[in-house]
Amino acid sequence: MVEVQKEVFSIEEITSEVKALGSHIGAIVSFIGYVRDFDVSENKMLLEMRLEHYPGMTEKVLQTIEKKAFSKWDLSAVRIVHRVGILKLNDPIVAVVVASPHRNNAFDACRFIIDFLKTEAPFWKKEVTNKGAYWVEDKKSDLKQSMSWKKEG
Amino acid sequence: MVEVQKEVFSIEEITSEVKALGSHIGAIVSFIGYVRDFDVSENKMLLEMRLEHYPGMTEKVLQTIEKKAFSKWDLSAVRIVHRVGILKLNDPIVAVVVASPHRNNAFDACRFIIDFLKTEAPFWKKEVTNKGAYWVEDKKSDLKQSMSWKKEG
Amino acid sequence: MKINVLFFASLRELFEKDSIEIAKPENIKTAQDLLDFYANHEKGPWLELLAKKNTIRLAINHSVVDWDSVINDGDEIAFLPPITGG
Amino acid sequence: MKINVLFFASLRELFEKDSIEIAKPENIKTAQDLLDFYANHEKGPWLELLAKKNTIRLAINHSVVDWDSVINDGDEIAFLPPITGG
Repeated sequence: MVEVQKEVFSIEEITSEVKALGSHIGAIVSFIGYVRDFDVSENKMLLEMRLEHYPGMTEKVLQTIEKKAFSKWDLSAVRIVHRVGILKLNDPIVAVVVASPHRNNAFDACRFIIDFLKTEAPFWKKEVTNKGAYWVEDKKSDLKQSMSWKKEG
Repeated sequence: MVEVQKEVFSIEEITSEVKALGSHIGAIVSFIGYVRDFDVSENKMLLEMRLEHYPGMTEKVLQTIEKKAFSKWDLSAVRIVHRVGILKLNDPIVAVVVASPHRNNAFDACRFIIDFLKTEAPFWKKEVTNKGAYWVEDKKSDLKQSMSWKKEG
Repeated sequence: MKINVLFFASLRELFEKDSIEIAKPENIKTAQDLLDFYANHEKGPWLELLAKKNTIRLAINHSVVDWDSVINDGDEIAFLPPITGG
Repeated sequence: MKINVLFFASLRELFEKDSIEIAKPENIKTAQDLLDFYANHEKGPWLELLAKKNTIRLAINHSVVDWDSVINDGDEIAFLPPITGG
């Protein structure tokens, strides 16, 4: 299940809802991404983060990622929640929660989903800092990482 | 930080406490393990799960695992909570919560910790079922998995 | 029918709008043709978009596609700057 | 000083107690010696423990060690059945 929303999410709520889907679930692996501060060396301060997306396409891409994960691993449930709008330092941005009978599948799938989300889902971040506002550049490390899943098939 | 307790834990609480440790934290990866039901084919029903441990040694082993994880990856915080006593179907057994500036370290460390916990920390499970009560056997797959970390160094 | 062209993030700021509706010009078959046509005729932001082409992904009707993909009336075309979610 | 021997899980049930305090017998140096000695003299659960030895881990003072590790007065020795936490 995929949600794009302005509101903050509760990891407790998501986890409980997912766990309630079945007593065969033995493992839940979660990833939460946060707005973090800059390296001190850069002497920059984050005032806010603006997150926008391409409504319609975002949901489609995330649902495709979910389907791929279900086809690769034995999963019981997947929840992806991504926030948009204006976020502050330390705010949670994204949660990926994966439930499975066994932990290996949950770990692999959770990582797969966040790797792909970061390179395929049409979200854009603008950082507003004391030194100006700018769009965050594509991170090459993210792209390399999602490519490695493709090679593997 | 390591806790062995009878009480249920709150993933929201653990996550908030960990996140509060620093605005450099960009990723939190969590694993939760649950008491799950048996394969239907076995025609067995779980009435309760009894978890015991070796007080003193458990904490020592878990702290050693934590230290190893900190030495291998750039981590901001680690929380391990393991329950003991009498648990029921669907009850959470264990939480491993790992915070890091970046997600790859958090994923690797979280997996490393739960793999080692499962083979090195002196916990024992007794399953009480409608077909009798018995101690859960050592799972060879778990042992194999923690050995693979050792090979890697 | 028209083609709806969407701009996101840095491209929205470059074009100073989030979308335009265009009639497909004659002889235009592919997305590449469209980009070349506008870069030639409108210049300005279109020239900049052309210059950045290798960093931009193209989506037609919510799917990422190649620049030589054929455009049809009624399509929704989006130019996507480097993605930075998560 | 005495040696404290702990039994957990299935071994606690086998011995019907969770610990015993013993004086180190003469000529006993290692954990293996101790196990052999008790299997010979006490038989019963000790013989069963000896038979299962390759599935049991030994901890001295909270650290897993080899069977040929030396035992000293005051040590806490624990026999650990296959671990199944998590």
